[in-house]
Amino acid sequence: MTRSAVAAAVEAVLFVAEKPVSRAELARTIGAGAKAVGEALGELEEWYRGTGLRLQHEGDDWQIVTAPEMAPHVATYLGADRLRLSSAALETLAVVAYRQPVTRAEVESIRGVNCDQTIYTLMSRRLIAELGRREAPGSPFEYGTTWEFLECFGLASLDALPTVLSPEGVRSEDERVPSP
Amino acid sequence: MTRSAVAAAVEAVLFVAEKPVSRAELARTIGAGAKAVGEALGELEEWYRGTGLRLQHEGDDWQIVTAPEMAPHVATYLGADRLRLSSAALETLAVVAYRQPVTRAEVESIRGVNCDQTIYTLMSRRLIAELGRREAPGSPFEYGTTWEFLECFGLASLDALPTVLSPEGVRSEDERVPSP
Amino acid sequence: MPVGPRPPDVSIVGFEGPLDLLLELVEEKKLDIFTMRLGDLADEYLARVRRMAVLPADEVSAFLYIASRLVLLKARSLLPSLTPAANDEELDTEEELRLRLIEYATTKGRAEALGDRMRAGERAFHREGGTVELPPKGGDPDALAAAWLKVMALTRRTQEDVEVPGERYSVEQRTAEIEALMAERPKVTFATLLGDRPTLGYAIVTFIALLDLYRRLAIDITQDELFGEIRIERKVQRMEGLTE
Repeated sequence: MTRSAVAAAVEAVLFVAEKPVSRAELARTIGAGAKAVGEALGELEEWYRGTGLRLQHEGDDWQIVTAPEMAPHVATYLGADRLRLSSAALETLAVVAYRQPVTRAEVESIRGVNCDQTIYTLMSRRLIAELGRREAPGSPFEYGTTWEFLECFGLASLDALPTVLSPEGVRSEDERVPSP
Repeated sequence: MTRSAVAAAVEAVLFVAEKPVSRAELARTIGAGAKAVGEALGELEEWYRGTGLRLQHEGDDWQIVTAPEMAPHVATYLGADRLRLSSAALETLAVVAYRQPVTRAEVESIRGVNCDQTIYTLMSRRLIAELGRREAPGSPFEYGTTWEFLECFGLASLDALPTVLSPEGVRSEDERVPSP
Repeated sequence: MPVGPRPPDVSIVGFEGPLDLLLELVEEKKLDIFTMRLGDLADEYLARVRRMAVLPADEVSAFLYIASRLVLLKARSLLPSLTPAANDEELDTEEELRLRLIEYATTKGRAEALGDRMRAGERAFHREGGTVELPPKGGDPDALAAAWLKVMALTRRTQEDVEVPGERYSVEQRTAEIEALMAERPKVTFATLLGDRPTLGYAIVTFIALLDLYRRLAIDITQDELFGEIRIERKVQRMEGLTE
């Protein structure tokens, strides 16, 4: 019932790391191959099922976090505040989360309203961030969600975003948006 | 093979705690009896066998640490020539460094988010310290950077902090941030 | 009195925007979003927009834009010969508006799903560390400076958004402007000083500036009746004395 030696080493390193660690850095640190590390991460993910911990990742950066179901206990201990967002801010966040990387003009085209205020609100809460400039006329900023977003919404990764059915019952992922 | 709900809650709280937590505080936090918590701790101890983590206690104060066998990997990771701070902790450190002496409320007003956790981290790393109490309502603590901070960042003195231009090109020293 | 800045993040009379209002109408009438004729909603949509007289002009225009498209669609269904100009085809078809509406409906569903998660409060927490007692080393001053710059940029933006957007007038500056104006025109009305579409902040600053000039005996203020025109008259000698 023991985890593999690689999984144990990965767990120890992720435990002391105070920020997400890439698979490449994990491999370098513990002197294992990237493939073995990948398997170890899968193993850890499996082992954390039903415990107080879970593995969170964005792209190839990994971190151990507390399981979302434990949030009330952890929040009590830390005295953490509840996140509150207006429905306008949630709409903008939804566009950014599901459509990233996305420009302000694209968000506004989808929502049909000016989004300056909600974008600033989300940025000051560190839920979204400027990713860089798009190579397009005017070089607009592209926005995407952050690590804090995953944490605040208890998502193990962007793949865990709730799947929402469009009005017809078509999976929304199949919809194409008209370009703004 | 899942751990009990109490064990999972205890694990999550101990995971985020930055200092040992007493059994009584654990019980209070998760709303369970001291006996159930005691059993959960035994359960956790059992589960960590063969993993990268250990349960450690001194008297009745409990803490999750990395397993001693993993020390070489942990040392490799931590020994790499870099200060590892989360971006949240780095932001809080920047506010304290450039605005000291500063109260917790001021840091939170500037960052726009709760900073309890990061202030605690920075204090336990001895990068910042309480300087004394401000003569103001509530007599809040004022924080500033430490000797260790200067050493860690290779700064001869606080005057050697990089000059930061605000977005408009005004020296940051001239900026005034509104009091909370 | 003109409308001041709208408080941030407040939805307008229950709607997040023009598409939200349209979606609301579709749902109220239990119409099939995929097959209904959007032009049929033109009258109702306009009626709702008419009731929104309190909105700032720039926001009304977004509603009016959708309303005008609905009216156009309705007109086309009544007069099939009224075909769109070839180059407008891509922008102005019913299908394009329908796709936007469906996309918006999907976005709203996603926002609700995220909102449910937020309200459930089931979030994760990371460790900030603390058990490791190694003395830290290798801090990068540039990274620290970059973090400070980021915090300042975010703080600035948040404050700007909460404060009055656009022009910001100081009483001093406004007083000087009024003095300059009155050096040329001995009599003006308060309405003239306010201009066409003053913001609340501008009106208040102008009013305080006038009180200040009055206190300094530079001007006379008269008003014949309650809510009547406020007339401002220069006091010649004083004014010259002040502008030296």
